[in-house]
Amino acid sequence: MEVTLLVQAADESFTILEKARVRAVDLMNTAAKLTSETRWMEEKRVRAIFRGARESRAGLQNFVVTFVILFVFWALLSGKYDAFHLSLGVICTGVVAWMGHELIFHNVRAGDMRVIAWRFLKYIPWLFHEIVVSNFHVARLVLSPRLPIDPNLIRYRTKLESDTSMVTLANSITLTPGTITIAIENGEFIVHALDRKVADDLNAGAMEDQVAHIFMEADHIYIQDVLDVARIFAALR
Amino acid sequence: MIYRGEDIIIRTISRMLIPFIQLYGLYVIMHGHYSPGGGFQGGVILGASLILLLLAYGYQDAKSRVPEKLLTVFSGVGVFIYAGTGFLCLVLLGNFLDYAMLAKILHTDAAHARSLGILSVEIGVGMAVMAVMVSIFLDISTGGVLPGEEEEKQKTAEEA
Amino acid sequence: MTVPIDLVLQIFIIVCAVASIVVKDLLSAAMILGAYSFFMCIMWAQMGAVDVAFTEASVSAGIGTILFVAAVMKTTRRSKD
Amino acid sequence: MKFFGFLITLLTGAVLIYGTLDMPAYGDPDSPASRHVSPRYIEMTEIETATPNMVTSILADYRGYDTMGETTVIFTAGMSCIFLLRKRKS
Amino acid sequence: MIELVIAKYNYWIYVILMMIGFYAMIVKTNLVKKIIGMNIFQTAIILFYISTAYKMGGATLPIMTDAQAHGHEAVLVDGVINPLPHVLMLTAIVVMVATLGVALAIVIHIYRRYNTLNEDEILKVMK
Repeated sequence: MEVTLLVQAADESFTILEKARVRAVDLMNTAAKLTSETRWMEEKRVRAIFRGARESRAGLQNFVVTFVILFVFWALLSGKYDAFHLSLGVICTGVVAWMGHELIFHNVRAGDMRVIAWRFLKYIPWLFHEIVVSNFHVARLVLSPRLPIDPNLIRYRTKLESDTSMVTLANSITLTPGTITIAIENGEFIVHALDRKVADDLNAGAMEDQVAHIFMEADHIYIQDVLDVARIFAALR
Repeated sequence: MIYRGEDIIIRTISRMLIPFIQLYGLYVIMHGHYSPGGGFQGGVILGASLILLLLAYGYQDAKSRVPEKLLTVFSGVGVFIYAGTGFLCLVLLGNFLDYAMLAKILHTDAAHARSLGILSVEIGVGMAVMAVMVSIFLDISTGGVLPGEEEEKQKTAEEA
Repeated sequence: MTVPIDLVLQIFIIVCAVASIVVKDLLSAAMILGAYSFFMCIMWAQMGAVDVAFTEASVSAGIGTILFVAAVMKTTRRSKD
Repeated sequence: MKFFGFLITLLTGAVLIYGTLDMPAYGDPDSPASRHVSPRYIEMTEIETATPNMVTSILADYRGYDTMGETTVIFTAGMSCIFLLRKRKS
Repeated sequence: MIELVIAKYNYWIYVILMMIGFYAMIVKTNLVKKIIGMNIFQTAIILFYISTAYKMGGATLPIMTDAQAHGHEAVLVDGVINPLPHVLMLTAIVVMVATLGVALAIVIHIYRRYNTLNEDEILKVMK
């Protein structure tokens, strides 16, 4: 009796394990596909940022979003809302969006844009909070009579990949008082920091993580980790 | 002078700003009736956006967007639109550039026909000015030999 | 006594004009000419000629300076006088 | 040469400054320039062209022939730049 | 005397600007400096024309407001700045830049042939 129960339990656990294994293989296949996709995007970026964007699969969505943004800009500028001027606006915005929709958003996948926009909106209050905090810090530095500044240049290697995210990070660094991005060379930021504490804050990388989170970057690094673990798992089996 | 810039920040920011600059140029052309502006200013702003594109990306990468043969065609078409509007008035039994005659085909009164005639003329001026400014800039900054043309010339010479 | 803004602008304009003539480096001369055009644009806006000011700001201070810089880069920066 | 040029410049300036003594004062509303043609334009531009910006209406309508010549001048300038500098492939 | 100065000093400043441009065109030997002088000369003349359009005493810009455009208010000729010189000078500015482009193209052509921008050296080589 107990033996049959034991066998049953073993069977069940085996089926559960089998299901889990199938599921894990599925997940890893998806992960591998995603990695190859991101790698494809990477290659495309390297090949030609400017002309390669033409092949972007998300062309229509980029066009529509660009059109809406530009039309809002036109309506703000124009201030005349009769039928004639609105139709002029639609024509002009259509021409500009047709010529330039790969310029504003290039290399953005079709499903990603909403996520990126939402995360970017959430990023702005965080950035504002950072600016206020470091503003007080710099004000205290400047107003204290000993002037305890320690200006230095730091080189800062980043894990970000696309141009847009790097520029967002560079401009965020410049916006926060006390630090200024001087140049980006081969994925290495050269930053002028006013103080040791400001530089340490930068090296801790909270801002970089936030920016990577916005543009959904460095995700495939984790997928790579999973794949490595899977290889070890297979070898063990 | 026109080579591909290496600064990522300038390239990315100019890429994002160029559609807005172009839309502002078009706005200046279209609203010349109600606010300062018109064909000349709007055309120059449009040309400046293309020049920014050329400076940030270099001629090699931007030439699919700023083809220099099309610039020559555009400058001709701009003047043609202006003269064509005048000639249309001539065909409609008016004087040259007498836009009130356009009321016959536009189904409006004379004053609004004149307003629309001004608009079409401004569009022609804007096209001509944009194309000519970019073309002069390309000629002066490259000295007449466009980048990449030299190699093509050598290639054709070798083939011959 | 209040200094009229006209007079201040005119003094700026004359200083810019003299500087762009006197300076030996041609690139600096071109940039100072751009500043001259911009002061001229402010002066016209102050005189009520908004269209002309807009034209000057976009055409002369924008494209003119770009053309000068392009030509100076294509030829030479140095000048003897 | 330098002195000679300076002298000529001074002479021209002196003649022009002498000429300004007969000019109307700066900002005079009754100066001949604003008495002659422009009142007609200022009064009639809205009625005749439905365009609130007088500069645009005069530029493209009343003096449209002028502007057309000027567009041709710009076109010619572009073409002459091409003919002066560009080296053809052939 | 004071009244004369106050009424006319604007014109004198334009004359001074024009003299600066004229001097550069005559005396300077560098060709780009000559073009800069030509630019200053042209702007001085345009400035003179624009100043003739100005009307003192609360004249508005030559753009009508909504009330005037719909006929609720009459347009006073003395209340609007004279738009005619603006139009003429607007075209003059654009022609100025077109001539500037052609002049710079000629300068580049000269530099390619003689390898200098100095007028005296060019004349020496030409002889």
